[in-house]
Amino acid sequence: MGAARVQREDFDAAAEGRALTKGRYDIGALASFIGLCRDEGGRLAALEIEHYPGMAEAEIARVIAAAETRWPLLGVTVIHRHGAIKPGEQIVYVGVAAAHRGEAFAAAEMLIDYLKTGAPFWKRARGRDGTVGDWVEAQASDTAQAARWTKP
Amino acid sequence: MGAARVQREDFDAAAEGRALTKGRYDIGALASFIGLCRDEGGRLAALEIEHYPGMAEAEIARVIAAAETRWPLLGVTVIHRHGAIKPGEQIVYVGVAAAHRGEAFAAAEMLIDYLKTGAPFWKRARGRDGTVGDWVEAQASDTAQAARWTKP
Amino acid sequence: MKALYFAWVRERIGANEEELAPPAEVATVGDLVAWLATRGENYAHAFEKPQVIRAALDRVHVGREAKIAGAREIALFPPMTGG
Amino acid sequence: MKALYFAWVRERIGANEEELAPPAEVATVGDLVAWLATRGENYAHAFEKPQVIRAALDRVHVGREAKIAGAREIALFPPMTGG
Repeated sequence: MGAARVQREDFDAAAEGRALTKGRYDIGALASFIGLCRDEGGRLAALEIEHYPGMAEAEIARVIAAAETRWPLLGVTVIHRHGAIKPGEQIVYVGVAAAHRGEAFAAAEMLIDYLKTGAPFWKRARGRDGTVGDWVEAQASDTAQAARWTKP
Repeated sequence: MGAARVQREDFDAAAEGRALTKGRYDIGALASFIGLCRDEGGRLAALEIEHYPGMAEAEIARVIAAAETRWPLLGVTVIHRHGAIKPGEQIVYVGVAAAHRGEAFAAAEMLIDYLKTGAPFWKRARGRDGTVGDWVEAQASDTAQAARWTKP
Repeated sequence: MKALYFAWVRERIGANEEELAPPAEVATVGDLVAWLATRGENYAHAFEKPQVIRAALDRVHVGREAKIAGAREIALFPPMTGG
Repeated sequence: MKALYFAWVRERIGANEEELAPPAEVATVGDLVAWLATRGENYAHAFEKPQVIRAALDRVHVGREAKIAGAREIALFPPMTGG
């Protein structure tokens, strides 16, 4: 039911939220999350995001299905961008519609925690000084967050 | 720092989200929540929301300040409507910007939990059959949710 | 002092607000609610379950033991149901 | 079978993908990583810490004990850092 999209282009979070709720009278809660590119105190020129085409979409769709099994959700959209992303730009969108706020928030958090650790994306920083930085290392804290949801 | 608004008119959640992040390069996470009016299986014609003018804004501002003390937030906007609200319409908006997702989600949840139980608003259902329903009773589950944050 | 009533407290009393001049022995919010309940059938109905009534003094939530002396505005209302 | 490499695994090997024909005794993902590491300096560098390498068989995450027989596509990559 939910939509998983992986794309180079930016997205319109407002339009995604409207699409989740438009014409519906059973939705009481829409929890949304937008992940944005920080400039790391001015040092970062862009993030470069690599992904595994085909698997990235499939993995996101799989975890959306897991969330839909776990909570009574009325709509889910997840978008993850790849390519070069500048500071201030949007990277990821998670929108979850439900009758009540508890499941909307829980599912949105589970989805973003999972995107951080289980979806096949890799980030690298490109510095303002022209250097290509190391690949971002996985954060133990992200892995611990994702483990809250056991096997999604 | 955060903005608390109580108004009869609808709001543009997208514009609120953009206003929180526009021109900023230190924000990595924007967690948003929109509460919407459900039609309760077609029985509800409208919710009527009464509020305590002056205190409603002050209480929301107070709990925003409490959230800002508790977490390192980079922007908060809370909007609560009053008056007659039809099924499918927006009731409440909570937007929280932060460097990282953990505090953005936690603060957004704390704010909406608090709005349910501590801000001076009262809801009544107007039925499609013309009846004015009873005032909505406070849910023990909402009070328990708000208690998670101890004294906000 | 000015009293404000909301939701079904307002409806049962039949007024949004009024000026109150309680006797000197009415010291706390709890005392005031008990005193109001004696002022007629409508008040008795509004305050028939005093334990569910919530109060704010000068727009700040208070408990039933709060002293009302010095307050300019007291609001009495049912548990809140916003969000 | 087709092998795909991502992020610094891809960079160290110097290839996005290639066809592999491992010998019959290479049964698991762990075996394949160990076998690849013997194929030259670039592979040895990519797989110098085999415990951090993640794998997917036909686009499904698997552990190092997973059997590779029958898989059309294996991907090897560092821990993921999306979101």
